[in-house]
Amino acid sequence: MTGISILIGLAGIITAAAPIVFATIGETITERAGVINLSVNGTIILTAMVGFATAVTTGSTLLGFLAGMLVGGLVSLIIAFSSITLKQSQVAVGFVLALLCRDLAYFLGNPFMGLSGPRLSNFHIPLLKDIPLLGVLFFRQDVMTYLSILLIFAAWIWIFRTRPGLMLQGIGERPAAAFVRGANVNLMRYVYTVIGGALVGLAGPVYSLSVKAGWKGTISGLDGIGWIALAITIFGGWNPLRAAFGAYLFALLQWAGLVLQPSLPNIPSQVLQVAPFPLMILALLLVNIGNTEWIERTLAGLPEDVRRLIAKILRSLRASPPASLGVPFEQD
Amino acid sequence: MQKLSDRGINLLFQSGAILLALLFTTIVLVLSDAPPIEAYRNILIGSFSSWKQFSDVLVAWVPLLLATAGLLVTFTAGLWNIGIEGQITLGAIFCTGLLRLTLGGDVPPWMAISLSILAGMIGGALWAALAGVLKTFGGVNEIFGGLGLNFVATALTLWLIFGPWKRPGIGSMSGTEPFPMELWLPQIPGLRLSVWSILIAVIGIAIIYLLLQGTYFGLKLKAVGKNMRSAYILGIPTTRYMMSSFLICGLFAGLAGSIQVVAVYHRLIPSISSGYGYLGLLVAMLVNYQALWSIPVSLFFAALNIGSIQLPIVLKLDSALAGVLQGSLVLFVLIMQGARSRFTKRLLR
Amino acid sequence: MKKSVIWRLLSLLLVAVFVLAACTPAATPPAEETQPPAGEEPPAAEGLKFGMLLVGPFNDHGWSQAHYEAGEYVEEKLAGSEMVYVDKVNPADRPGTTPAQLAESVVQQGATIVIFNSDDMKDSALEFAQANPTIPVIHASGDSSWVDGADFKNLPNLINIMGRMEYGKMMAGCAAALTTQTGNIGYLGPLINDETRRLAASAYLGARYCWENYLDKDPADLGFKVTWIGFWFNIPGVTSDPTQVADDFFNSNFDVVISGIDTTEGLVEAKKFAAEGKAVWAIPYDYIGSCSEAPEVCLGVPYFNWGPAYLENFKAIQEGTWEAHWEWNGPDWSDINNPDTSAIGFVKGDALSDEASAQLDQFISELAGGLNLWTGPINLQDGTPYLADGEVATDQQVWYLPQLLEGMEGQSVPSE
Amino acid sequence: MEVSLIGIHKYFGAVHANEDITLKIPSGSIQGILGENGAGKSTLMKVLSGFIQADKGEILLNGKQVVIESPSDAIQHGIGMLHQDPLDFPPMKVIDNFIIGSRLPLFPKKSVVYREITQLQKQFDFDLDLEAYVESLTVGERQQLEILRLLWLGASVLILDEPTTGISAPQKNKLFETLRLLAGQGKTIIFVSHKLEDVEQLCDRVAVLRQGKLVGVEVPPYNIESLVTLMFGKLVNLADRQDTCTETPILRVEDLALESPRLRIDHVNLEVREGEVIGLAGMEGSGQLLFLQACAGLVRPIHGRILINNKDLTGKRYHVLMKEGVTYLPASRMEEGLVMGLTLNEHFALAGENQGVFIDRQAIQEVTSTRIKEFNIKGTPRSTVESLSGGNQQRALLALMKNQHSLILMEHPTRGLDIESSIWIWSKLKNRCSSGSAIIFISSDLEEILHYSDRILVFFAGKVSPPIPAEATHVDQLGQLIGGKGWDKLGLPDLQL
Repeated sequence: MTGISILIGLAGIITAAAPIVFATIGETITERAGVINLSVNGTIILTAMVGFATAVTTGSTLLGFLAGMLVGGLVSLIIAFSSITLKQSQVAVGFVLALLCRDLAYFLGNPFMGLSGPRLSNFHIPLLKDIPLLGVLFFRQDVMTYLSILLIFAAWIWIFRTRPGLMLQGIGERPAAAFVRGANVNLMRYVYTVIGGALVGLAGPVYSLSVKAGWKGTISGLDGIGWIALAITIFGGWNPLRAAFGAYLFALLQWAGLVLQPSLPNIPSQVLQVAPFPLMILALLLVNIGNTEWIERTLAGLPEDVRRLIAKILRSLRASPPASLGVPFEQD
Repeated sequence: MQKLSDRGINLLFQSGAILLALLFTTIVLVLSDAPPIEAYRNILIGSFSSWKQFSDVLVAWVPLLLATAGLLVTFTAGLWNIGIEGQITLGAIFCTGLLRLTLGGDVPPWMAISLSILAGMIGGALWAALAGVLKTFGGVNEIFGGLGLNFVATALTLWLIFGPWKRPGIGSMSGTEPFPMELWLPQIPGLRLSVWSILIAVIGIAIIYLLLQGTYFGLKLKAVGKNMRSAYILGIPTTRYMMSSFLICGLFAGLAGSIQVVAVYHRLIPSISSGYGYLGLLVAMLVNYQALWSIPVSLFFAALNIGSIQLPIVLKLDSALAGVLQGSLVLFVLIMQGARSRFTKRLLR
Repeated sequence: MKKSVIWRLLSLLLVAVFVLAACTPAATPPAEETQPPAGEEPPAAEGLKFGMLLVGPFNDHGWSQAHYEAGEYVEEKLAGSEMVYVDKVNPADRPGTTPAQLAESVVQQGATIVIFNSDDMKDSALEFAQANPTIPVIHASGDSSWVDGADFKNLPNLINIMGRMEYGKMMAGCAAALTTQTGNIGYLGPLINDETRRLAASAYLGARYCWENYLDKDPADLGFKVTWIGFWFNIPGVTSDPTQVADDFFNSNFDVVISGIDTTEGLVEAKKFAAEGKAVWAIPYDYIGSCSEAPEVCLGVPYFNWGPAYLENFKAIQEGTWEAHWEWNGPDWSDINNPDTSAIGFVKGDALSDEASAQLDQFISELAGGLNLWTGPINLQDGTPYLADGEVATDQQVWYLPQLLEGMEGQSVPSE
Repeated sequence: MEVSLIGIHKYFGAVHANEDITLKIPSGSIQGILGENGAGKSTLMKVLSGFIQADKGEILLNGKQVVIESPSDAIQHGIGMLHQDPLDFPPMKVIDNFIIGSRLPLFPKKSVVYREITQLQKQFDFDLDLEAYVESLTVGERQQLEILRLLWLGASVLILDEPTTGISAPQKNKLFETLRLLAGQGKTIIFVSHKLEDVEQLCDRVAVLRQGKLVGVEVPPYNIESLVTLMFGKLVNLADRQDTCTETPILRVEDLALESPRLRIDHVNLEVREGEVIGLAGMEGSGQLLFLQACAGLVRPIHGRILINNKDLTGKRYHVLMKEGVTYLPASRMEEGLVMGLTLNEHFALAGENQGVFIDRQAIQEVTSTRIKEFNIKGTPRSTVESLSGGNQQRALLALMKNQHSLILMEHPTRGLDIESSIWIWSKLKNRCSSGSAIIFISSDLEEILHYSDRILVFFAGKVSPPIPAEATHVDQLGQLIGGKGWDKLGLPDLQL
C-alpha cells in the first residue's frame, strides 16, 4: 500500500467511526448524569430507518437527521420516565427497548427497503483540505463527520470546563450534594438522558444517510453496532476523548482486518473481525481489576516495592463510573 | 379488605399493561395499513389451530424455557446474564463437536446423544464461567463481558462452519453436515417434536423451581442478589455463589443449545441460539422471576414466534410484529409496575 | 404469594383477549378445515398454488427479490396460479423455525409445489422432499439432483435449478476490464465456497479475455483482487463491513468493483466517490433492477431470471410429465435479456461507454458463438495446472472449483 | 438575619416528626438545637434549609414571610446548611466544588474564584488547597470547605448539623472559634447537636426538642441536669461497670502492619482475653476501621500475624475466621448487615447452623420466634427487615449472632439509637462477655468507650496507641489523643523500637 492510500484509509476510519462517536458521546453524557440507556442497539436501527424514510419522503437529509434525533430522544424519554419517575430498573427497560425498537424498525421499515435515497455528500473545507496529511485525513469529509469531531471536543469542554458540566458530573456522582447546590436532579437527568438519546438517535441516520447509505431491513448491517457502542462507552471511562479513541480504535481494527486479509491467508476473516471484542474485554478487565477485592488481598501479600509498583499501574488504568450510575435519586 | 383492594389495584394495572401493549401493537398495525384483528387471529391460528402447529410451538418452547430457567438463577443472584446467547451457542458447539467425534465409531446412539447433551451443558457452563470470572475476579460488568463473549461465540460458530467443520466441498450458511437420523433425539412420528426434549424442559424448570424455592442454596443466592456485602458478612461465600449461578445458568443455556442441535436443527448452524437468550431475558422479567410462571409465559412467547409466520404468508406482513408485541408487553408491564407503586404511595399519603 | 394470584388472573386475561381476537370474525371458519393435511393429494383445482421460501426479505433488491418477481412472472403467465411466500427464511430472522417447517406452513395454505430459494436450505429441502414425496420440490442452487454431481441424492420429487451465472460474471468482468482506467478490478466476495470461487474466477476470466483481446493489453498488468467479507451481507462485529471494503478498493486505485454479495454497498459507495469527481464504477449482482440505486456509476448487472424455468417446471408438473432432473440453465444466446427464455442476463448500465458497450456486445456474441473461457491453459492460484492447454473444463470442474485462479489476488480457501 | 419559625408541622406517613414548633432566633447569635436522635432536629433544619417542605407553618426572615422550596431557594435567602456528612463531591477538586452551584458564568474564570476564596480563607485562617481532591481531605477540612462555600455564596444564616462528629479536638476548637467570629459579624448560627458539652461551650441559647416537640429553651449558665431531663424526659443513668475479663487469650495481634490507599498502620500489638472489651477510639478514618477489618479477615495485613485461639490465621479470609468464632457487625445495617427484601425468617435461616439442602421452614419459624422474643424485636417472623425501625434492625442484627462466638467485632454498636436502647444492647453484649466472648468495638462516643471498655486503643492518622486501661484515662485525655496531642507522654510503640 502506498502512503496516500493508507492515509485515505485512515480518513475512512474517521468517517466510519462517526456514528459510533455520536452514539458513545450521547451515551457518555447520559451515563454521566447517572442514567444507563441500554436501548442503543435498537435506537440506532430504528432511527436509521426513520431517518432514511424521512429523507426519502421529503428529499431532505436534514429532516432525516432531525427525525432520527427526535425518535432517539423519544425512546430515551421512555427510559427516563420509567426509571426516574417510575423507579423501574433502567437496565430492564433499556434492554426491552433495545429489542422492541429493532423489531419496530423492521416492521415499519418494510416499504422503504432498498429504495434509492438521498445521501450526504462530502464537503471539502477550502484551504484546510490542502494541508499536507491533515487535509486528507480530516478536511475532506462530510458534514456529519465534521460534527462528530466537533462533538467530541464540545462534549469534553462541556463536561470538564463549564459550570453546568461540572454540575452534570455532580449529579451522576452524588445527586444529594447536587440537589443541595440548587440542581433539580431529576429534571437534569431527564434533560441529559434525552440529549444523550437524541445523539444516539443521530447515529442511525448517519448510517442510513451517509456511512452505510440506504435501508435494507435485517440485512442493513446495523444489528450489533449499538452493543458495540455501549461497550466503547464503558471502555471510554465516561470521558468523551477516551470514548472517541475507543470508537476510532474499533474502526481501525475493522479496517485492519480487511487490509490484512490477503497477507494473512491462514487466518479466517471472522477472527480478525472479532478481534476488537476480546481486546475490549481485556481493556475492561484492566480498568476494573484494580477495584476488586482479591487484587487488594493479593497485593497485600507481596513485597513492598512490587506492591507499590503494581498498585500504581492499576491506579493509572482505573476508571470509575459515576458513583450514582443507575441509582435513582429520591429527595426524601 | 386492604389486601383485597390491593390485589384489585394490582390486577387493574397489570391488565392495563396488557391492553396498552395490544393497543400499541394495534396502532403499529394500523400505521402500516394492516388489519389488526386479522393479524392477531392469524397468529393464533398459526400456533394453535392444529396439533401439528402446536407441536412446532412446543419445539420452540423447550429451548426458550430452558434458557429462561437458567436466567432465573442468575437474576436471583442479581446478575444480568446477557451473555446467555453465547452460552447457548457454545452449548451447541460442544454438542456438535462431541457428536462429530462419535461419527463412524461404535458408540451406541443413545449414548452418543446423552454424551453430546452433557458436553453441550459443559460448553455452556464454561462460557458462562468465563463471564463469571470476568465479573467476580476482573470486576467486568457481566452485561459488557457477556456481550463481548456473544460476539466471540458467533464468530467461533462461523469459523467452525466455514473452516474446520465445513461440509465436504462447500462452506455455507446452511451449517455443518447434518447428523444421521440415529443421532437425532427420537421424535414423535410425523412431528418435529421430541417427547424427550419436553421431558428435559419440564424436569429442568422443576429443578430450578425447587432450587430457588426450597433450598438453602436458593435462599443464599437470593441474599447475594439482594445485597452482596450483607450476604458476605452473614457468612455466605458470595464469589462462589455468583460463580455457581453463572455455571448453573450456563448448564441450562448449554442444554438449550444442545436441544437445538440434537432435536431441532441436527447440525450446527450460524444463528443456532435463535435469539432465545434475549427472549428468555424478556420472559424472566415478565414473570417477575417466578419459576412456575415462566412455563405459560414462555409458551405464549413461543406461540407468538411460531404463529407470526402466518403474517407474511396470509397478510404479506413482516413477522417482526411478534417481537413488537413481546417487547411492548414487557415494557408496559414494567411501566405499569412503576405506575402502580407510585399510585399506592400517593394513596398512603 | 400475592404476586402469583395476580399472574394467574393476568394470564387468564391474556388468553381471553387472544381468544376474543381469534373469535371475532366468526364467519370465517378456521383455516385448517378447508385445507387438506400435508402429504395428501391436493384437490383438483384449475389453478395452481406454489409456495416460495425466500432466504432474505422479498424486497431486498437482490437474490430474493429476483425469485419473488419470478413468482409474479409465473402468476402472470400461468392462468390461475398463485404464489404463497415466506420471506426471511433463516434462523437469525425466524428463530426456532426450520425451512422444512415453513414449507409445511405454505403447504397448509394450499401450495402444491414448494420452492426453496437458497443453498442454505439444502438440508431442509431434502428433509421436506423426503417427508412429502407427493409434493414437487424445487431447490434453487444446489447439486443434490445432479446425477454426475459429487453429492447426488436420489429423490424423485426434488430438482435443483441454477443459472449459469458464470456467463453473467464473465460479462461483468469484461465490462469492468473495458472500463477500468487503473487496470485494477476489485471483487467484493461473500464467503468462500465452490460457488463463490467459480463466480469470482469467471469474472476474472471475462475480464482477462477482454483486456487481452479488445484492449490489447498484457494480462500481467490487470489487477484483480477478491476481498471476502465472510457472509452474504454485513453483520457488525462478525463480518467485514462491505462499505469499508468498497471504499478501500476505491481508495487504493481500484476503480471498478464487482459485487458478489447480496447487498449493494459496492454500487452505493461508487456513487459517493463519483459524486466527489472520482472516476469509479460498480457492478451489482442478482437482480435485474439493481442498477436503480445508482445508475450513473453502474456498468450493468448480471442477473438471474428464474421465471422461465419455474414456468416450464410448473407446466410439466401440471401435465404430469415432470420428473427429477438437474438444471443448470444458460442464457438464451439469441437474446440474453429475453424475459421468457433466458435464465440469466446482463443489462448494461448507464455508465458503460458506447465503445465498451460495443465491445461487450462483441464479447457476448463471441460467447454465443461458442467461445469457452473455461479452456486451458488455466492454473490455480498456487500455480498448480488445472486445465492443460486446450482442455475444456467439464461442468464438474467448473462447479467444484477448488481455488481461485492464477492472476487473482485474494484468499482462495477458508483456512482449515 | 433574624429567623422565626412559626407553628411548624411535618409528618412522615403516620409519624409526626415536627409538632407545632415555634422558635425565634435573633441575628448575630449562636442558637443550639439539642435533642436525642429522632427528636426532630434534623427534620426542622431540613425544613428551614429547603430540603423538605413543612406541612404547616411559616418561616419569617427578618420578619418577612418567605417560602423556601429548595436548598437553592434557601441559599438565595441567605440560609446555608452544613450537613453532618459533608455533601460534597469526593472525586472532584476543591475548586470545582466551589464552582458547582455558584452563579458564575458558563465558562467560570478560575482565577477569580481563587482570589475570592483565598481572601475568605485568610479571614478565618483556613488553609485549603484548592487543587486538591476532596477525597483526600479530612472531615474537618471538608467542613471548612462547606463553610467557606456557603459564606462565599452569601449565606447569613448557617445551620450546622452535628458538626463535631468525627473531627479532632483542635479541629473542633478551630470550628467553634470560627463560628463565634461569624456570629460576631452578625451572622446567625444554628448549631444542632446531641452533645451537651458542645452546646454548653458554644451556644448563646439552646432549644431542646423531644419527640417532635419543642420542650424548652434555656440560656446560660446551663443547668446540665435540667437539660438532660428536657432531652430524655427523665434522668438516665448508665449501668455500673462490669468486669468480666479473664486470663484466657482469644486474639493475639503481633507486629501488625496494614495499608489502605490513604493510610498505613505499623507495629500494632494486642492481646485480647476472654470476656474483655476493647474500645477503638479515633476520629473517623484514622485507621481503627482498617484494624477492625483486619481482625475480621476482611483486609489482609502486609506484615505481622493474627492468631485466634492460638491458631495463626494471618491472611485468611473472613469466612475462615468465622469458623473460628469471629463475627463482624458493621455500622451500616442495611448496607452490610441485613439484606433488604428478605424476611426475619429468611435471615435466621441464613444465619442458622446445621443447614442441609432443603429448608425446614417449620424449624426456622420456631427459631425466629424465640429470637424475636429474646431480643425484644418489634416485628413478626415474616416482616422484611426494611419494615423494622432502626433500633429493631440493630437488635435483629445482634440476634443473628451465633451463640458460641469467641470474638465479636463491632462498628458503632449504638449509633443512631436512643439511650435506653443502647443500654439494653450493651447489657446483652456484656452477657456475652460473661459467657466468654471478647468484644472489640469502634465508637465515636468517648463516653461509651470509657464506660464499656476494659482497655482502649487510640488511633490518630495511622498512629496507634498501646492499650490504655479504661480506668487510667478520662475523656479529656482521650479527646486530646484523638486530636493528635499528648502522644509523647504515652511511650509510643515506634518510639520504643
